[in-house]
Formats: sequence, structure tokens, C-alpha cells
Amino acid sequence: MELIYEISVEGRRGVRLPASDVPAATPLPGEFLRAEPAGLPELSELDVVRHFTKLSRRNIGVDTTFYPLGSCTMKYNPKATEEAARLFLPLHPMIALLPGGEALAQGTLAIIHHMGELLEEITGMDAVTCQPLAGAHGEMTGIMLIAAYHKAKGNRKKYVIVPDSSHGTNPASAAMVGYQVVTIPTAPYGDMDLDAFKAALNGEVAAVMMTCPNTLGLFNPHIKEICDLAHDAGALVYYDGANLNAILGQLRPGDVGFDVVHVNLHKTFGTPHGSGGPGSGPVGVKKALIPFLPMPQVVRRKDGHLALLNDNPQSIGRVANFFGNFGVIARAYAYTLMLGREGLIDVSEKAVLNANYVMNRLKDLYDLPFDQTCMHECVFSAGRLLQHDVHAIDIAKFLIDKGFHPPTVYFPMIVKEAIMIEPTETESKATLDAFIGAMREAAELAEKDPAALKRAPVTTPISRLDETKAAREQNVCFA
Amino acid sequence: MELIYEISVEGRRGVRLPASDVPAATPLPGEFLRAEPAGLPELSELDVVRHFTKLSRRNIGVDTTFYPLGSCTMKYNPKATEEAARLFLPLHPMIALLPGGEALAQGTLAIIHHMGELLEEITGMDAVTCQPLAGAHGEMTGIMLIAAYHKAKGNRKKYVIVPDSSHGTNPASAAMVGYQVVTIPTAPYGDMDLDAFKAALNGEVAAVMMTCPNTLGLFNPHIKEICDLAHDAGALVYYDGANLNAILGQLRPGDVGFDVVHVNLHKTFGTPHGSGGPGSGPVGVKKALIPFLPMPQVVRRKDGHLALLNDNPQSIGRVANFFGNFGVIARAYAYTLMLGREGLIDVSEKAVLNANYVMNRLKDLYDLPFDQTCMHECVFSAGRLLQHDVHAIDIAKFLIDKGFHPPTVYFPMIVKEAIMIEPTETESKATLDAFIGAMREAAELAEKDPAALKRAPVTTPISRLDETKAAREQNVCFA
Amino acid sequence: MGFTPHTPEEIREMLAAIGVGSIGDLFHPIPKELRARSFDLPPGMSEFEMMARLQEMAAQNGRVVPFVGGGYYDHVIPAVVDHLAGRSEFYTAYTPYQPECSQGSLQALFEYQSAICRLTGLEASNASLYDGGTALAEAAMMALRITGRSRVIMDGAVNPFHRAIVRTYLANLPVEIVELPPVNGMLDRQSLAGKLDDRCAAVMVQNPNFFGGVADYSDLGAQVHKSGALLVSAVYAVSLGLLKPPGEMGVDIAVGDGQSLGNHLSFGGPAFGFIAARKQYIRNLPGRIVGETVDREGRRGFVLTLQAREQHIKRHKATSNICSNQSLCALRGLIFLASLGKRGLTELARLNRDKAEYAKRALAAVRGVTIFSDAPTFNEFSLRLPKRAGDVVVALLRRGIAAGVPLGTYYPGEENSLVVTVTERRTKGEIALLARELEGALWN
Amino acid sequence: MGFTPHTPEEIREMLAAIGVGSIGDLFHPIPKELRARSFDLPPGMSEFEMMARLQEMAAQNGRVVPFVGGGYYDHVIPAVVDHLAGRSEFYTAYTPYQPECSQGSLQALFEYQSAICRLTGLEASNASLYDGGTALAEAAMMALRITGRSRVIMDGAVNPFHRAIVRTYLANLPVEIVELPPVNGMLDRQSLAGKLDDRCAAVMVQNPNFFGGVADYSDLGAQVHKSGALLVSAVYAVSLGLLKPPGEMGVDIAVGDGQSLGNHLSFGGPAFGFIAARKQYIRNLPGRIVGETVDREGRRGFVLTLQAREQHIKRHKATSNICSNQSLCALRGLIFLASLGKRGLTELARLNRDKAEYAKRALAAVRGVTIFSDAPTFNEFSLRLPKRAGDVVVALLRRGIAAGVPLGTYYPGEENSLVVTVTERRTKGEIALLARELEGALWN
Ligand SMILES: Cc1ncc(COP(=O)(O)O)c(C=O)c1O
Ligand SMILES: Cc1ncc(COP(=O)(O)O)c(C=O)c1O
Repeated sequence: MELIYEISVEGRRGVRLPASDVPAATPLPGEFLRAEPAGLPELSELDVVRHFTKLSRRNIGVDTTFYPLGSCTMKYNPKATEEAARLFLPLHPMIALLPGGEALAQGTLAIIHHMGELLEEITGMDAVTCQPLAGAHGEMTGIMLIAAYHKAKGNRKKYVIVPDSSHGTNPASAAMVGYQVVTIPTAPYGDMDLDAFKAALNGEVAAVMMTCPNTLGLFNPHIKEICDLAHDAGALVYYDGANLNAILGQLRPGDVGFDVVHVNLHKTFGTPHGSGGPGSGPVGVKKALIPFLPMPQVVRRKDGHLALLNDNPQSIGRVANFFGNFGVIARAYAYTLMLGREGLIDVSEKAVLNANYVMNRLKDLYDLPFDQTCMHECVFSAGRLLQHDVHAIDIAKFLIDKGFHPPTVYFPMIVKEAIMIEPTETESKATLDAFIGAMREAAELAEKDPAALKRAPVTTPISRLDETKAAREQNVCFA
Repeated sequence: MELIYEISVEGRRGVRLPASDVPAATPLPGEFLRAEPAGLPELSELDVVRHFTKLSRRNIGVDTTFYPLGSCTMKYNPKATEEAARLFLPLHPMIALLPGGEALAQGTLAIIHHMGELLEEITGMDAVTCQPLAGAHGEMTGIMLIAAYHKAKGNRKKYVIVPDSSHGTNPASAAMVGYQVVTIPTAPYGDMDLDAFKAALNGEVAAVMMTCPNTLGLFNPHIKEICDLAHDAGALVYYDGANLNAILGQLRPGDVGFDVVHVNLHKTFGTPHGSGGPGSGPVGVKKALIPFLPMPQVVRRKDGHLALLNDNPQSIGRVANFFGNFGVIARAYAYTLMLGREGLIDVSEKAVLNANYVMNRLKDLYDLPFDQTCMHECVFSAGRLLQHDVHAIDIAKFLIDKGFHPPTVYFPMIVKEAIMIEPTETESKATLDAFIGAMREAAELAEKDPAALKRAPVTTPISRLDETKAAREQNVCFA
Repeated sequence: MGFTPHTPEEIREMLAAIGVGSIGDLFHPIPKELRARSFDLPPGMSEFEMMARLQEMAAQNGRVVPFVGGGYYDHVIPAVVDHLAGRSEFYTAYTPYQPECSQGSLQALFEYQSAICRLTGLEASNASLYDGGTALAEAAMMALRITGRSRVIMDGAVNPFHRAIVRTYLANLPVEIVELPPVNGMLDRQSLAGKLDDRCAAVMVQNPNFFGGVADYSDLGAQVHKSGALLVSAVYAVSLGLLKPPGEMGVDIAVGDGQSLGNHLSFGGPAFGFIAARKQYIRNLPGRIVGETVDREGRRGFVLTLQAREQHIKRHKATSNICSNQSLCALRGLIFLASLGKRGLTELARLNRDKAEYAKRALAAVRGVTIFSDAPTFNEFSLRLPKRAGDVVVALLRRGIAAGVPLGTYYPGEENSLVVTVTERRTKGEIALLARELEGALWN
Repeated sequence: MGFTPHTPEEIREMLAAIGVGSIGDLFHPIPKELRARSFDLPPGMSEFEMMARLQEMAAQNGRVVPFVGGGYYDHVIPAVVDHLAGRSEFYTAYTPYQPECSQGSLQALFEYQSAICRLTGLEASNASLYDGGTALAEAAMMALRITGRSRVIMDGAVNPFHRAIVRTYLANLPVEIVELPPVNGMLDRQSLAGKLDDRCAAVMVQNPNFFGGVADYSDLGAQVHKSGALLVSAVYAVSLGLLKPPGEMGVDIAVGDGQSLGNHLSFGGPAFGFIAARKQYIRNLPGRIVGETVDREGRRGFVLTLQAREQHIKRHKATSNICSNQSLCALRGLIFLASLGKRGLTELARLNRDKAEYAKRALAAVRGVTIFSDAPTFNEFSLRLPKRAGDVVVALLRRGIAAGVPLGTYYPGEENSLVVTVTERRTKGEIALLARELEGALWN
């Protein structure tokens, strides 16, 4: 399909601007001005509409297709939450920060504040900030909070312990905050090797970061012990709650002893993923860490009004422009109100049911590196198919032709030829059965006609792409 | 694709209703109740979303595709007009009809009233009613007005004269009102044979209905003469203004002498066609017909307030539930405000330019039954291709594969193998050139490889359908 | 300017290809003396200025709590309806003449027809008409065609707007309309029996009727058919979640307003009218009909069918002049029904009745107010007030409540009666407010 | 309940296939003693009740005429932006790991990257970051990585929120941050010259800066590069319709908030941050990057590229921890730019400056008010008032106007100064009102 720059016609005009009701200003001196207009396309409104409508039809999403992309919780995003977020579009965030301005934002502040309270109860933590703009941003914020805690206590810490079954953002976030990352391998039970962990634990460890359930979709039954050991060593424990979908109403990180947790509103709380974002990664903490929360913090004054705390000297400072991805928070809030207590418990029950159903219906044809009850997702290895020269990627492409978005492949990296399937709770048995059928067909084809898998996909507007060429040529901008 | 009834699962629930805040009523006696619930599908919200999203992807529209469907004016429908209509969704129409209720609807009444005034100026008429719900409905209303006029005058009339180049709704509308339709053939100049017309004209003719430009896309230079002759014979003259796109700002039916005109807001005034509707067909009349306009009529009181006239004894009565398709009127109003005087003139200029461009670039390969300057659309005959056993329908289907919605085919019926192309003013030269290329390719294929045309379309989810079977089996409802 | 894409360069090239010197030249077929004498319109504006203007106009409407119905009802609309009907492949397409690239619309309309059949208990639905009133008029004309007779009998308890439309539609035809004044807000069966003869093409009733009364017309069907006429019933779509469908009452043609199914009030439109009939009358239906068929490979697909009934082919011999219909609104209706589902529609209907019964008791408890009749009701009921209902309505509008529709406007003699509508969107609190304000208006 | 589709029957079948007796059994890996001690949440509600609740909350926000900016700007948003970004294939998709079924997102993001490059005059953009502040922090870390040095110099006239984010991001790293207090609201070039040495990784400026001042940094590039450091500039996207782009000033990395490009204010988010750099630094960019390539048939297509920089592969060695970004907001930015087009963006920028210059004159005419400095400005400018700006702002908020941001909050000593923003959405009438009310607040 043509690029939008390729359909541009010199002199063509699109959206018209309001007429000016003031005189033209004296032009700025030339040195401040751009030599010529930026090379934006020149299009009619219809050109624009048709271009992006066509592009959208070269995409699939949850609304068109089952999308069991592991670790991404591609559940149905209720349309009513889109309507809810629309209610708050015109409010300028700066207004709340003006002297006397909070009074003009009581509605939006109440949403942030109440969402924080709901998340406190959901995670069992003492306080929540909704400021972080995605899960990884929450992690970084959380590790900064831990760093500030240790600094305030005069603790000198150098390391963050991260099992290799944790999400890639965990070590990356720890490194962003300046810690050295100690990686612990996975033991046969499916999570962090406890002996190796104990060996790595020492007084210079700032934190232990657990993804729970981990990237294998498994729940670690030793998390309490890990928390206790870490605390004994003077380390805090971080709970990557991006997989909260599995444990809503079943377990609360705060009850177990975790000190910091982040959740992904765009996964567990049903907000759409927008071709890559926006997300929202609120962070919950235990009491000891509250003094360090980022500013501005939404607090309730004694008179019941909501206010912004802007001048806390112990705070880590600021991690985002304003108050977080408000529109995402509002959607998640709408979602949480609709589901309520029973609805949220229902989420984890059905998410786990769906994942175990898929796992059990496929485990005869694909290897399960850790054959046990999974949580909200299951991870297979397509290693068995390598004998036919068939790779996980071939299975993925075949699934596209069958009308499915593929699962996550080659992640987690600790599983060879990983196929990571997260069905989510909003998918029906009929959909899962169709997907299972396609996965089984793929395994059979791997034996009988591997070339057919290698050809896939054939139903898409383009076939497999040359990724090496892209990386080599680095053509990232239309010339 | 499965029908929505086929994906239903017993017991599955979708959208949840608000909780009741009142006690349950005593049930009605059984004889008033349905024996069992209506057989509606049982689906989750995601089922519904995915079903209709997928269905939408089996459709094309102006937003995806050039759509030169003749006689339908498939122009770009500006998105801002959708936003505009959203502003008025919650108002219950009954409220304006309550005693004292008009005061609560001044905004919506003002839109209807001002749209009427704008249309008066655009068509050169003395008054406009926005009540008719589509073009054909406007025609019927218009003919009823004419009937009421004659009745009031004591004129006894039996006939309505309609040239065969008029739109099918014209004779159908006249017949609905109880008139006998006299059809006049088309003369070589491209519209109603004047001699035949004069022969048919007599004191029992109630009206002459002219589609102008007619369904051949041609402007009839004799309309003034026709008006005069009709008037002399005691008949009124009706202007089917559904093709107003061609003459905006160039000619006003009122100036020429027409007594009644309808316009199609959903064609000329940029409102979307919704897979078949809704439309809106306001009717303009000359002074003599004002007393007969349908009720309720929006009128401005002396104090400036808008009111509803409900008790005019001369009125033909009521043609629609309330005040017309208000949402369509609001969109058209938004469109008219945006375009303004110059914008509307630009519409007719570019619509006529585009049609003549396509006509001239194709007339060497397709026959032009009336080879003259066209207005907003042009009508070819594919008759020349019959020698290769290629029909207009084959050209149409080939165009689908080339990424275009086909033109109207087999209409008007007075042209053999008609291909009626209305590009509209919002299409660019590049799009027209691509379409012209495909039409030329089709004509060449007709000679070289007619079977290829017969196979088309091959890029759609289904191939050509068996229309005879559909008509024979009359399976119009899922069993 | 506007939405045209042409650059001066392109215009030059196109004129050259056509062989004329200017765009003006293309208008030469229009004689000079016929040119527009005036075109005095305001200058254009940007979408932002337009929106500001319309926002101002929207602000000139008032907001009141609506206890009014009369064909249009303030029901919930799930967000999915706006979202899915907002898919531009649906709303920027037109009548699906080319089925291969229009299966989306066609299948949806087939599903819509099926939903209407299932709701009404009849076998053949078209793909929508303009609205409930014009649908009733089309049903009358259909019955006149089918029977070849020349009289229609209409219950006076049918929506007065819809009766007015029928009168207007039939005014110029050699047809007699008999309207039976209702008795106690219900059909006068006795008088009807006396009027049923071999000139009668149709008996037209409405259920629930304009007074809110619900009837069982099961016996009427046989009676009407015996006289060789057809029984036509207007119905309220949402009520069919609970009430006996016309198909089970011997009705031949059922019509109604589809607004209650997922269409916004929008000051009265656009919404849609539906019409469904017994299968034997399918060739007499007006408007578009979608039928099932197969493609060359035997795959199921959908097409417009029985087009030979329609104006673009039959011209003055068509079953109706309707061309554009209200497909997008019908699609909304289908999405609404699909998202509520079988049990949801039943619950919705029950919720309406529960609220209305509650309100009926609450209002009947107001001093001097009595219930109009003991006929069962759905979500509308009539009251007799100790004052002119019109005055009460005016007073309550000032208090932010549209208390109902004064019956006297449409039924001379009933000046003290009021028909009140209570949908699921009215809260207990709003009902209490209405009762309180009504008491105040009557006695203060 | 909620949005799960399971019927009891299906649950039974699924449990049987799994071989367990109940859903509860599936949670056996969670030890009993770790089970949630509480889950005390309100009961659920329908979407209609939820909407009513949120409408109430929305009504608790006030409405004022905003003359404030500070990174987010009240610009027009063409209706096409909401409409097209509302296509659910875009917003219900995720990161396009599978390019064959994600060409829509991928091509759009490639077009977005190209637009950012064209706007900034640089060669390599990623597919978005969280916001302008975090983009500035990422740029700092990028410069630290590229140079291997340990100090960043930041102009104090950079947005104070963004400076705070940089400080927070770098707080735990062995990095020194030098903030140069602005002189007369502009970069203190003299002091900068004295601080530029071989420890300096980056000089970070903003144009226009927080005071509204516009600069030409063309000379700065060479100076900074001579010291081996990188020049980083934050920019305001809409201003680039008029102002000299960073690429023409020797800037190595440009960042900014993309909100002004078609993203709603939405109380501060979501919008997006952009980052663009000279091509040689592409491997040091954080986040997703889309690259062009071909498929097996040689057709052009787009893929995520240079993924080896990213956390899911490189874990702690990644260039950033960012995973989810703000793609949908970036898409909105692209649609906005495409619908305005080349001339439209220039006109928009000019309109902003015209309005702001007009307002500047109108406000400077208020008794006692002077213009902060004679630096050129775009659509924001600072004023000195004869009173504490904070008090004036409080007074004007009560009159329905957000008059500007008091500088003293962020620049101690500037308590009487106010920075005022005037976008194209502010009318002459609103400007006159502001002037009048300001006069009133100062002198009544
Ligand atoms: C377990 C886990 N942790 C963290 C993240 C990072 O979240 P985000 O993409 O919002 O930064 C993800 C994202 O998928 C995740 O699955
Ligand atoms: C010339 C002409 N007249 C009348 C009509 C009927 O209009 P509608 O479809 O709105 O009833 C049309 C519709 O396309 C038309 O083209």
C-alpha cells in the first residue's frame, strides 16, 4: 500500500482552520524560522480517511480476532469504558496545579483517588500512585521508591535479584535505576532456584523482583519464603503484578509480604492496548515506602476535598508530566466499577480455566517444559517439531492463516521455541476449541507437510518479511 | 460467515441491565404474555463486537473505496457532521409537542428552521418542510401537496406526466397518491420528447415531474418551456432535486418556474447513506402551496421564538412521526454551514468536472447513447461488448477486483446495458485515473479474455451469487 | 475549499482532457436565462467554528426528566451499538446492489429480518421502513392491494400521529377510513363487529395502545379473517420481550417503530419502522428484502431479492415508492437485540413494567388522581386528574419534569387525562419526584 | 457476570477435559495460607449505572477558559482524528510483533516516525515514548550512554516538570546534573560556556522555553559538539510549523510532548512523547522502532526492527526498560498532521503566534503590567504584574479564567510573574475578557 507521503499532491488542502479574528503579527526574524515548511503530506480529508481506514483493515485486533498473545492479556475491552473516558477530555491538567485550581478538578481527582483505593484493596497494599505510565514505568518507579527507602535508612545497596523467569522489563528497570542485576536460574519446579537465590542474597541486595505468576504462567508457591528471606537480609521484595489477571481475589501481594507491587491497568483492567500503548502502571506500596511516593500525589484533605501534594521533600520527585495516563485510569475505573467484587473474582477464575483447558488439550502434541497446573497462561515448547525443521514461528504464521492472532513466540527465552498462550477470560469455549483445532492441525502438518507451514501466511496482504534487511538498512523514515 | 443465531450459546449473557430499584410487579395474566422468549441470540459482548466488526470488514464504503454508484452521490461524508449530530441525541421529540414544550427545544427547532431557510435560498422556493424522511417520501409529499392544491381549487385532475428518463421513484410516488402515470419517451436530445409531451398535456394533468438533471446525467434545456406549457394547461411542475449536486449555485428550480422541489440531504448535503438509509427529503414549494404543508410545521413567532404549527386545517396532515429525520437534517446543516456559499458552488463545479473528465476518457471504449456534455454523472452503454458476450454486470464485477465499488448498472432502464458513473466532487484526479484505467482494462479484456471478466470477482469472500435461487426460495428469515 | 481535492494544476489537466477551456464551459447546457438569480448564503467556516455554533444551539434546548412516550421511548443504549454502527464500512455504504462487496450489510439485514420475525412471530420482514407511522400506512396499502377492497377500520386507540399519517397517505385514494372511538381507552369490539363486512380490507389496532392499554387480540384474528380482511397490528418492540407477539394473535401484518431498539431519541429521528407479514404476503411487502442464496462455489451468501416489487424496476407499478430506507437504524436495532439477547430483552421488558406499575401506584396515591381504566398496561398508563392535564404538564415542565402527554390534545373530552410513560431509565427517586410535584401542581 | 462468556455446561465440559472437579481446584498451586485476606470491593453494576456515576463525577469538574500551557496545549482536534483512531483494529491490537497481520499499525508508525523526522529535521525517530518529560530523561540517558560521560547541563528555562523528571530518573545514577538558572527567562549562555568540558555528556535546552522565549540555537550546536557533548533540545511540536527545527540548529536529539498533535488534554494523558536523533545514534534510541523491508515476493512491508536494543531480548542491558509505549497517541499525532497537511501546520502555528502577539499587546496595555523580556515568543509569553501572580490567578479562576501559570511556583523570586498561553482556540473576545478581568483583579 502506498505511504501517505506518496499520495500527497502539492497544493491539496485538508482540514480547514478557524478564521483569524486578530491581525497578523509582525513576522519573527528569519533566524528563528524554519527555512521551508516541514515535509508533511498534502491531502484532502477523504484521502486521510481512506488511507487510515484502509490501513486499519490491514490490521487485526481483539475486536476482530482471538488474540492469545502471552503476557499481554488481550481481553475484551468494554466499549462503555471508551464512552466513560470521553467524559473527561477537555480538562487541562495545568488547571489543577494552579493555586485554587484543585477545586476545578474534583471529579477527575476523585477518579484517580478512588482507583488508588480500589487497587489498595485489590493488591493488599497501603498506598497506591497511579502516576506511572505503563508497567515498566511502574517497575522503575517502584525500584526508585526502594532506592529512596534504602537511602533514607542509610542502607548501602548495590544489587537487585531477578529470576530468569521474570519479565524482561524487571531487570531493565532495575538497571535504569543504577542497580546491578543478579539473575537466578529457574529450578525444575518452575521458578527461581531457591538455593541459588539464598547464595546470592546478601546485605547489599536492595530488592528481589518476582513476576508472579511468572513468565511461564506458573505460580511460585515459595513466594512467602522468598519474602521472608529477603526481608531478613534487609532487602525489599517487588511484585510484578502485570499478571494480576490470574490472581484477582485469590491472592494479594500485600498479604504475602511484598513491599511494592505494580499492576498493568491496560492488561488486567481491560483498557485497550492501542497497537502498543498507552498503558498505565500504578504502583502500590507498604507504609514504610509511602513517604517516597512521586509527586503530585492526590490526597484527601480533612474537609473531604481532594488536593495535590506537591512539596514532599522525601519524595522521589516526578516520574511523569502530570497525574498519569488519566484516560487509561478512567477506563480502568469504569471497568472496575462494572465488574465489582464478584466480577473481578470471576476474571481470575475464567482466565485460569481457559488457560488450563488449552494446555490440557494441546499437551499431547506440544511439549510442556513444566507440566503442572498453570495460571492465566501456558507456555509450550515447539522443540519437538525441530526434527521436521519446523519452528515456533512457522506455527505462528500458520495460525494467522487460520484466522487467529498467534501466541507470543520465543518468549520467555528460557524455553526453547517457546509458544506462550494467554487466552484470557473473555474468550468462549467455542473459540478455544477452534484455536486448539488449528494448533493440532499445525502439529500434524509439521510431520506431513512442513513446507505448507513454511509458506504461511498466505492469506495476508504480504508474506513473511525480511527482518535482516530491515535491521541492516535501518530505513526508519521515508526519504 | 456464521449467522449471529448460529454462534448463540444457550444461557450466555451479554449486556447487563441496571438493577431494579422497585419491587417486581404482579405478573400479567398469561393470555397477555408470550409463550416463550423471542428467539434472540445469546451472546457475550465480545461475541457481538467480533461478529459485527467482522461483518463490517466484509463491506466496503466511501471511506474505504471509490464508490461511483450513479444516482446515489456517494461523496465524502465529513466526520465533523457526525460529531455535530451527537450533540442532540437525548431530546425526546414528544417534549416539543407538549403544551409549553417548544421552549425546551429551541435549539433543535432552530436547526430545522434555518436549514429550511437555507434550502429556500438554494432552491429558490418560498417555503420548505424538512419532514419527509427520504427522497421518495419527499416526492410523495410533494405530489400530495399538489393534489391538495388542486382539490382546494376545485380542479379535477387524474394524471401525472413523467418522462421515462426520470427516476423510478417519481412514477411510483405519483401512483401512491392515486394518480395515473403518463410516461413520455426520451427524445434524441436526451430528455422528454416535447411533442409527445404536448400531446399528453391536457386539463386533467395534475403535475409534470422532471428529474433534473435526469437519470442520463443530462440537463434539459427545455425545462422553462415545459414549465410554461404545464402551467398553461393548469398543471403544476415538480422538480426532482435529488441530483442537486450538479446545479448547486448554478440554477434554482424556483427561478425557472417549478412549483415543488425535493432535495436529498443524504446525497447533495453530505450525510452518510447507512447501507441504504436513513435519508432526508425536504420539500420546497411556491407560495400557493404553503397552506398545504404537512404538520407539525416549524414557524417563527413574532417574538422570535420558534413554534410548532399543529392545527392547520388545509394541511395535507402528517407524513412522518415527528419532525423528520432530525439527525440527518443536523448533519446536513453542519455540512452547509461548513461549505457556505462558495463551498456549495465548488461542489457543483467539481462534480460536473469529474463526471465530464471520466466521460471523455472512456467514450472511445464505451458507447455514449447521448454524446454531449454531462452534468454530475455520465451514462454509458456496454452494449458494444455484447458481441463478446460481455455484459455490464461483468464489467461491474471486474471493477470490484480492481478495488472499486462498481457504478450503477442496468439503470436507467432506457439505456441498454447501462453503466451509470457518478464520481462526485470529493474524488481526486488520481482516483479517477485509476478507475478509468480499470474501465479501460475491462474493455480490453472483453475482447481478449472475456472469461476473465466472467470469473470476477475473485478477491471477495464470496463469488457471484445465485439471485434466481434467492427469489425462488424466498428464504428471508433464519429458521 | 470544502472537501474537494482539486489543485489548479489538476483542473487544468482535466479540462484539457475534456477539451474545454474552463469549468464554466461545462455548464453550457444550462441556458443563461435560467441561471440562479440569487445564491445568498453565508460564507463557509471550519469544522471547529461549525461545532461551536451547534454547541450553542444545543445549549438552547432544555433538559427535563421525560415521562413521555407516544411511540418513542427513553431506553438504555449499550455502548456497543454506537460503536459498531459507527463502523464506516456500514454507514458510508449504500443499498447493497453489489452483493459480493456488501456481504456485511446484507448478512446484517438478513439477521435483522430474522430478529423482527422472531420478535413478532411472523415469517417475512423487509429490511426496514421510514418509521412506525409510515409503516402503518404501508400496511394499510398492502392490505388494500392484497384484498382488492376499499375500506380500512382503525382503532381510535392507535397512536394519533400514526392515524394521521394513514389518513394523509390514503387521502387521495378511493378508500374509506373508519376510525372507531375507543371505549375506556380500549378497542370498541362491539362497534367493530358491526362494521366488519366484505368491503373491509384491514382492521388496524395497536398493542399496547396510545392509552397504554394491553390487549389480547387472539380472538380478533379469526373474526377479521372470516370477513376476508387482514388484521394489522402496530406493536412496541421492547414490549415484545414480555407481551404476546402479533403472530400468536392471528395478526397478518405487524408494524412498529424500531426506535426503542438501540436508536437515540434524537428529536424524533432517524430511527426505523419495521413491517413483518405472513409468508404468503411477501410479494406485497414494500421496500428492500434480503434473501439467502449460494455463490458459484455453493457458499452461503445474501442478496437483495424480489426486487421486481420495487420502484427502480416496476416504476408506477411498484408495491411502494420507497427507495432509501433506514438500514443503519435497523442495524442498530439488531445490535441492540443481539447484545441484550434472549433473556436480556425479557428482563428489559419486565423492568419497564415493574417501574411503570410502581409509578402507577405512586401516582394513583396522589390526592384526586385515579387510574384511567383497569386494562392491563406495560410501561405507559393513563390517569384522570382533577384538573386540566395540559395545565399540569405546563406547570411540571417548569419544574424540570415532562409529566406525560395530555390526552385531551388528541381525544377531545379527555382534557383531564394524562398518559404517563415510565421506562427502565426512570429511577424510584424520579418517580417520587413526579408524584410530589404532581401533588403540588394539583393542590398548591 | 462481567464479560466472561462461560455457561455452566461449558464450564463442566472444560473441567472434565482438564480433569479437575472445580475451578477452585485450579488454584491449588496457591497455598491456602497465602489466600487473599480481604477483597472488600463494591458489587458490580451495569454500564448504564457506571456511566451515570461517571457523569456525576465529570460534573464535579469546573470549566474555565484556559490561558495555560506548560507542555499541554488546548488545540483544535479535527473530527477525523477521533474517528480514525477509533478504528478498533488499531486500538485493540498490541505491539505489532507479527507483521503480516499488523501492517496497518506498522505502516502507520513508520509514517509517524517519518513525520517526526520531517518536523524535527532529524533522521531517526522511534515509535513513541510515554511523554515529553520522560523523553527528555531518556535523551539524557542516551547521551550519557553515547558519550560515556557523567554530567548533564540543563537550562533552567526547560519545563520545571520535565527537569524534575530528569532529576528523578538520574537520581540513583553516578551522574551530575547542572541546572543553569535562566537569565531574563533565557539560557545563560555565558555560564554555559564556562561549564562545557570533557565531562559533559549533554546540554539540554527547550525551544520555546517555559517562559515562552524562542531562541536560535544554531551557534550552540558547534560549541557543544566541540566539547564532545551532545545537544539535546525539547521542542513544542506545533511551533515547528513556524520555528527553526532542531535539526537545522545542530541538535543531536530532539524530544517533546506530542499532545499538541491531535491528543485531547484529558487531564494530562494519555498523549505521547517523541524522540528523534541523528541517524548515527539510532542503535541507542529507546523503545520500538519500525523499519522498512520487503516480503518474499519483494513487496514493501514494515517490521519492528533493531529489537536487540530492547528489554524483552536484552533484559538489563537494554537501552531502556520501556515496553508498552503510546502508539495509539502517536497515531493520532500522525492523523492530525496528515489532515492539516504541510500548509495547515504552518497556518496553525502562525495563527497561534498571531493570537498570542495580539494578547501580549492587549495585556501589556493593562495598567502596571509589563512584558517579562524582549525575547521573541511563540504562543506563550511571560508578564510581570504589580501583584503576586498567584493571587491574581486565584481571583481570575473565580471569574472563570485560568489566566496563566504563576512563575514564582517554579522560579523563586519571580512571584509577580505569570506565563500566559494563547492558542488558536482563544478568541479575541476571550482575550479582551482576560485583559479586563486582569485589570479588575489588579486594581479593584
Ligand atoms: C509480566 C510483565 N511485567 C511487565 C510488563 C511491562 O508492562 P508494560 O508493557 O506496560 O511496560 C509486562 C508487559 O507485557 C508483563 O507481561
Ligand atoms: C434522481 C433521484 N430521485 C429520487 C431518488 C429517491 O431518493 P430516496 O432514495 O432518498 O428515496 C433518488 C435516489 O437515489 C434519485 O437518484
